[in-house]
Amino acid sequence: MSDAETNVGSDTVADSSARTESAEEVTETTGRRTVDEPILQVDDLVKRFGGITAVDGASFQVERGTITGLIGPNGAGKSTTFNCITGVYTPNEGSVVFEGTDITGRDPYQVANQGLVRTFQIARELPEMTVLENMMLAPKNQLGESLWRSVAPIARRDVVEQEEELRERAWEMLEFFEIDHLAGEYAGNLSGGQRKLLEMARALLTDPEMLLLDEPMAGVNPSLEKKLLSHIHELQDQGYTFLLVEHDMDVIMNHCEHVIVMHQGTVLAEGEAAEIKANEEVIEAYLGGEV
Amino acid sequence: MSTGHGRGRLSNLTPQEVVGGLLLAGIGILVLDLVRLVVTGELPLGRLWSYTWNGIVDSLYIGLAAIGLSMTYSILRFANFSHGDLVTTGAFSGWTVAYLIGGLGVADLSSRLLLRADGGAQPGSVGMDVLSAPIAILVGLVISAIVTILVALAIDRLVYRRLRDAGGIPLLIASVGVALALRYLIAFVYTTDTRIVVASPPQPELPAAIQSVVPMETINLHEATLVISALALIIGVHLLLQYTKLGKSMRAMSDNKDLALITGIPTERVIFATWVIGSGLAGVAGYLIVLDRGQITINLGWFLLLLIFAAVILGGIGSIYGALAGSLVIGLTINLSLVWIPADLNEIAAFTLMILVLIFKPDGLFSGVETA
Amino acid sequence: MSDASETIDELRAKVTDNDLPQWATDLLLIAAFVAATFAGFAIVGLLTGVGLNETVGFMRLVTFFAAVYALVVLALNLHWGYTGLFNIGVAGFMAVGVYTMAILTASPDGSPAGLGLPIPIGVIGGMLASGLVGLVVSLPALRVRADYFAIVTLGFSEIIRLALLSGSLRSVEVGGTEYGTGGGSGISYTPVDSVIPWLLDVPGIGFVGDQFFAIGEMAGIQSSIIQSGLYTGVLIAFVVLFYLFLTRIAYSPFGRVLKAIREDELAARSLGKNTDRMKITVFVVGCMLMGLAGILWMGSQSRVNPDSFMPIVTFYIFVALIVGGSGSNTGSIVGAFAFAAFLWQGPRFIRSIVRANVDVRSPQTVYDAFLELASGDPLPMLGYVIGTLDELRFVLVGVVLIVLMIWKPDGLLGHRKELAAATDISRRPTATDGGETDE
Amino acid sequence: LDGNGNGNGGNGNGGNGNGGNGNGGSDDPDVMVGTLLPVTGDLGSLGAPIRDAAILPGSQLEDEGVAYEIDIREEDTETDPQAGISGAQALADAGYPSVTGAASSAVTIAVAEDIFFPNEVVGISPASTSPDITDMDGDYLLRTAPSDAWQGEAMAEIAYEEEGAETLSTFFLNNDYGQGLQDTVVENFEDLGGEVLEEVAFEPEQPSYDSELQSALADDPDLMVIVGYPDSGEQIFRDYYINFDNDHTIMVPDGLQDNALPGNVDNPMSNVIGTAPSARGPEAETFNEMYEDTYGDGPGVFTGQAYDATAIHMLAQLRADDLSGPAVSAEIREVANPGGEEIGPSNLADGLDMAADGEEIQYQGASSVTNFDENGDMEAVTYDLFEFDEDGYHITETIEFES
Amino acid sequence: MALLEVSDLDAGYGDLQILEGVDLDVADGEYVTIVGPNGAGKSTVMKSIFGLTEYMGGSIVFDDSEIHGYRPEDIIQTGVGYVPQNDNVFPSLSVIENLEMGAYILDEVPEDRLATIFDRFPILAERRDQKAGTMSGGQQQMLAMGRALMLEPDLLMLDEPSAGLAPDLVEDMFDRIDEINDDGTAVLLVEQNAKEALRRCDRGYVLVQGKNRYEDSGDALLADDQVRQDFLGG
Ligand SMILES: Nc1ncnc2c1ncn2[C@@H]1O[C@H](COP(=O)(O)OP(=O)(O)OP(=O)(O)O)[C@@H](O)[C@H]1O
Ligand SMILES: Nc1ncnc2c1ncn2[C@@H]1O[C@H](COP(=O)(O)OP(=O)(O)OP(=O)(O)O)[C@@H](O)[C@H]1O
Ligand SMILES: [Mg+2]
Ligand SMILES: [Mg+2]
Repeated sequence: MSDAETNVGSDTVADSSARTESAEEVTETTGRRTVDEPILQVDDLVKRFGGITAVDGASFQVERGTITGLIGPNGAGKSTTFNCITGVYTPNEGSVVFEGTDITGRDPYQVANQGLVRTFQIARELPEMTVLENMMLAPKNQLGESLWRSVAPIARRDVVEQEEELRERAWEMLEFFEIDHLAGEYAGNLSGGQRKLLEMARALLTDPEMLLLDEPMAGVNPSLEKKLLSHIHELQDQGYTFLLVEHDMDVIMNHCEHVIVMHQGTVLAEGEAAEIKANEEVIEAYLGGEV
Repeated sequence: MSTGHGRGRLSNLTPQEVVGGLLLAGIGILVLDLVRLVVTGELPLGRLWSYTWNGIVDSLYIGLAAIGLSMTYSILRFANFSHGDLVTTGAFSGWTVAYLIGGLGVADLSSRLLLRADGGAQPGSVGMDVLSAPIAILVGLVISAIVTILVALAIDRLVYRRLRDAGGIPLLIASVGVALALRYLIAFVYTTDTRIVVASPPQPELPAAIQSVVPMETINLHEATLVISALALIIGVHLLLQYTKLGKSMRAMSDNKDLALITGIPTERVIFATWVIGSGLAGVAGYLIVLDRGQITINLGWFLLLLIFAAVILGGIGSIYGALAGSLVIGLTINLSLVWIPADLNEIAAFTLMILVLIFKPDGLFSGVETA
Repeated sequence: MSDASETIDELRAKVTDNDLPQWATDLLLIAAFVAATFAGFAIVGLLTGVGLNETVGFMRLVTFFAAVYALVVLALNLHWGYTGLFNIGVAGFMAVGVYTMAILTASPDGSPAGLGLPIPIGVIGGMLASGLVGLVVSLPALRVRADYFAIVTLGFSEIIRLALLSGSLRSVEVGGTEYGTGGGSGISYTPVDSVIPWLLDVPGIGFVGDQFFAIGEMAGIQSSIIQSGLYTGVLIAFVVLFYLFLTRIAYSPFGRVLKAIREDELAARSLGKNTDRMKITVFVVGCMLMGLAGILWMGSQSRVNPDSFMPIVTFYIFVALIVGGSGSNTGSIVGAFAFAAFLWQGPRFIRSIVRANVDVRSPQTVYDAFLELASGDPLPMLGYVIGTLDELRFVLVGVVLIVLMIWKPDGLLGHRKELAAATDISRRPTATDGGETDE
Repeated sequence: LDGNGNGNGGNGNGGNGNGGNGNGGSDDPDVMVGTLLPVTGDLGSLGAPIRDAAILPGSQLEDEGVAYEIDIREEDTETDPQAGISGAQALADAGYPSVTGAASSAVTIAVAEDIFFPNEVVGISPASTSPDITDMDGDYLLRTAPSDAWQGEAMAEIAYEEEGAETLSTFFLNNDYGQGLQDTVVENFEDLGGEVLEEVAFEPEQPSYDSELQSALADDPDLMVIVGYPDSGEQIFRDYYINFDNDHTIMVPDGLQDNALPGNVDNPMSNVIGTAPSARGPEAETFNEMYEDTYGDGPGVFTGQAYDATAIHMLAQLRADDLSGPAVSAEIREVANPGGEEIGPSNLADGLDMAADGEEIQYQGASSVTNFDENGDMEAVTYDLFEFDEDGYHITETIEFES
Repeated sequence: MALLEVSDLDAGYGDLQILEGVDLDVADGEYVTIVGPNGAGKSTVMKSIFGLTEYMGGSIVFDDSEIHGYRPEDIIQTGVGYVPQNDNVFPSLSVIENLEMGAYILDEVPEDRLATIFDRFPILAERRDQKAGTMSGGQQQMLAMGRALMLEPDLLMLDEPSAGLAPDLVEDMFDRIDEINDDGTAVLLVEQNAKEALRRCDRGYVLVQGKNRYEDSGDALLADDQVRQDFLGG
């Protein structure tokens, strides 16, 4: 089980500037790869709870470097799909392929270590730890996460050295999200919006390939929302991929290149925002008379 | 505290199923073996009956106590480690009153008041059995409930009410504090001595009609009193919760206390009712246990507590029928296991069963079944 | 209790004025707290005529209990304070360690017989056995819901105790020799503190030891106190080792993940942490430390029986942890000491004071005491209270727990910010420190 | 009900005329004896009178106005080895070279190994009868109670020869006392030609003994031996009388010799017989009177032994003129074993003077002539045979043993 | 004559003051909406009316009596129904039991009201024995509203009833509220779906940082450029 922790080609101590470079590389080379190889491929996903089939054969894919929206009526199975992808639930049927690796049924930590990291609808900050501790938790492959390295006299030197590097990266990320002034604060004392920022910053510090965001804008006021969206676009430019669940049509229509609509556990429609807006079935099932 | 919850990973079904399968297979084998033992005559039917009967008696008093524990667990949302000492409180207060009344003019006031802490007022000389002193024993029963209720309400007012919103673990720890303080205050008054306070139970012969149905020749009237009182109380609580608003408002409160408040449910009154029912039953349980065993000790409830917890957890927290079913399982396990293992291992069997069931069904046997 | 907490606050203010690293100020804090307490006891004891030997013996006993409690509390703090594992089966894991050690070291001619192995092997074997049992327990226990975890661990500890007590395992004949647990009478073995005479025979150490005895004799202190004081010294050395070990864990990425598990396990998993493995690791390590602590505790006696591992023992340890403040290793030690000095042995010291000054005889019952009180003689009541002090002590423990939960749920040391990182993350390093990153 | 400091202050004792005692200081005691006996716990009800007897020499001598500063300090073992050890540790730390105690064999063995031997404190147990104690260091652990090696023999003989039992089951407390005695009963009964059917151990203070009794009586033995203490014994006999026909003969040893038993059990217990070391020393009468005058009740089991233990400690200490364990240990047999003036409860005060002057004395006690062999055991003992009725036990016969 | 009149209300949590001098009134049968950014204190206003916050000053008059200091069950008695923002059904109780809880303070369950509610929300009659926790989000909102209607309150307070609902259900929800208001019940509504809410209501308040910012008829607020710009997303 433990071997699975080693993740695919990501350098732990790469700082964010290095990240930018490699991201550019990817965008350069992916002109071709985006077409043949989506970063995330979900096939015929089925998840049942007792008699309820929450997800009923959903299939879709997410292209590298895009911001993709996932929408659908209440109970359509969006959150359940997220949970199946990230290993919180094991799907009854179907497969999830991430970056060419089948990750179906893997444990959440394995999925995260593959470079697929999520945030939660209700932010899951670690309240009795400071913002910086929250951040320092995130990076992968920390030497000091082995008990003996943390304790053994000589091995610990490497741990300390790595910690100093991580600390610097964490500060930079906090600066990027403009919450560095809160570094020493307990995360539990943050406001709702700050928590959302912290959670996203923390997820990014794991050096993921792709982020799954569950209703990142819910309960966020408009000015903060604007800021978050501009961060997301900035990160997209650096090469990250986003899949986000959102009920706010403005966000979906104005910021997502691609939209997936779920209904009763299956994918009802898929396409550009404008296409979706005009799709009769979607209007019927989800948008109602509005818009 | 966040141990293991929220994982929701169901991929681990396999080991659970394995354990569940093994458990069922084990029980199946034991049942078959029981049949074999009875058929071959290695286990006389009378012995089997007496194990079963003892199991039923044990499960009744465990059940009485378990109802209260389960109710406070789901409504006040904490594991109440002082519940066992409410059982003890009922035993001491009830029997003190029984002695005061029953021993009037026979024994010294001090011996009666302190339940023989000085060794005087021997149970036989005071006539402490249901035939010699029926009134005293009945009054004691009522008082055991009343005093325990008053004590529980006082503790709630002094301790738990101040911690209403503090979360489960601080409340649990505070309840350990309450348990210690209560038990040793009792010890301060009554001493730590274990002693017998009930005279030999009258054992009249059973009518022939009953003898032909059950393999019993005589009936221990103290056990009979226990069984009848316990059944009456359980049925009474069932009716109370089924046919009054109380039962529903308790469930509503255990679902969501704030919502209950704005729906107009007087939550403090529901908590009051919870303590009254829960601690009243616990007090009576303590009193009846002493009636059956004869012996009283300050550790009475504390030593019983883990079995009560096992019953509640087996049944699934929050369901009083679950708690009763769990008590039956525990009571029968500790007695019927004697068919195969020596008596000093029977509690091990009960705890092992509890742990195995939890692996197999992490929410208890009857999770989802509601309180009343 | 609030007095103690004020004292601690003052002490902290004093010792944190300078710029020492946190561990150093913490050690100073502990030392100052202990010294202040002992000075208080000595003054009170000598002024009230308790006598030198009794006072010193009392302090020795307090130190002993403080040390053994500190060992277990530190181990428990790893489980509960850091990782949030509400383990209330501590007594059971201690029992496994002690019994394994006993069986390994007991004389082959004893009854029940042992293997007669040397003490160090017994100690290591005991730790391994506790760890192994911890592993077995962790597999089902970590699977169940949070509040059930507690009951499962308690159930396991009772299973262990009842099994040790049971007649079935009392003696098992293997190759003509009766091995086993000895049932209710327990098993006798070579006590761990027999290393003291052996140590005293080692030239260098022996010389130091002799100085202690010489000083003791000069001061008129019984050699029995010095003798047992030396073993207490060994225990203190172990407390320091435990503290260093656990503090290293606390200030490390490993400790950070443990805290994250306590706060929100799913969040930690979703960040790529294999929390299952770490929980099992930390549970097993904690159990090994509990086993070792049990060995050092009970090991100063030559016999152990299952009564020493009643569930209540676990709750004492919890009280000590809570008094100090869970989640902090320094708090664990302070809590263990405060528990031993004020809650556990303090009442007995009061008894010594009363006995040294008043000739009290306890009436048989509280009723008699009240009668005498009513007739104007308070002494019998005092006698009764002194006589039942052991029971009243539990009342005190209970009340302190309740009061702490209501007014100071974070314990004496309060809510400390102990940042889990192997380097200082309380401030941003200045630009020169950060030179290694290429901005 | 814990031990109570008695005589600690020692105000009334006035003169310390004999400066012979190296300590010199005017308030330093000449005699320091600790008592380490169970006043609570399983043995609490038997232990309290034993404790009373153990401190009796102190108050007796105080009343008689002897010129020695006598310091007797009590510790309670709670019938628990753990508590016993801390009590003993406290006594050793406070410098008591002599201890009267402990009572239960389990506690005595633990205390001896952990405190008496390493700290060279002399312990004389008035009530521990386990045969295992014979093999322990006889210089620092002695007893005025007889070894159960004899009682086991006596019980087996009575069962087989007088009661005519051919089969027997034992039901015994799961500790040193219970196991030790049951082993010797079984061994002797089998040697005599009887058959032992079941050997069932029980735990103290259980809520019920039904199932244990079931298995002990499963094969319907002619006689059942129950070894235990009253706190558990009450419950055992209660359960027995409720669930079984009382037609078995039951035999109990000293541990269950308690006058309150039939009343507490609420049964006359007429099918129960028992054996116990008798307290028929040369000065038993004097002791009994003195005890009754002081405490109101008559003396109980092992009270004479306790008085003797404390008295011997006192004599040995004065004769040694040194309050250290080794010195006291060397004098124990000098003052107790034959040779010299006979001293007993009646002339204890004179005995102290003679001992302090180094004269030859031999103590002849309340319980026996108290002659110690090299193991620290009594050289000869007598046993009482008793029966129960609703008021308690009464003695029917006496048997003598000599090693 | 106002049914509810809140004047100069100060309230908060613990020591933390959230509301500073809030004024608000609702007339008999009126439909009033409160909008405002996150954390403005909209929910806090409603909770304060129910005495669930730390009161720090001001007055709350309902039906001519000062209800500050009343216990929640007494406030319900005076004729206020309240559907909170989150967690507003008892998940382990059935639909019918949830509704019965709504009538807790009455001696008997009023069958006619039950019938009216079933009329208005037929899905509830259909699912009367289903556990509330297993209903969909929209159905749970209806159930919560139905429970609050059991006592036929004079004033119904709804905290974001459309939150988390899919767009088609949102529409439906607003229609139901209109119906209830048409039957004569005064409605006080908090909504993040501000445009729709303001379009339908009689009068609206804009609350910012615990203080009144604007107050006007719904249409007027909708027409106000400043309000549109700052609070309605343009
Ligand atoms: N743990 C569970 N047990 C039983 N049913 C569940 C569970 N989780 C989800 N469901 C059911 O599965 C269906 C899909 O739920 P899901 O949470 O995925 O919806 P969603 O699309 O995220 O809706 P929303 O927009 O309201 O969040 C719902 O009918 C829900 O009741
Ligand atoms: N229980 C509480 N304890 C402390 N502060 C609280 C509590 N509930 C709310 N707050 C704070 O009070 C302020 C107002 O909260 P309120 O819930 O009234 O906002 P709102 O206007 O309803 O926002 P939303 O539109 O997000 O529901 C916020 O800053 C919030 O953080
Ligand atoms: Mg969702
Ligand atoms: Mg709100």
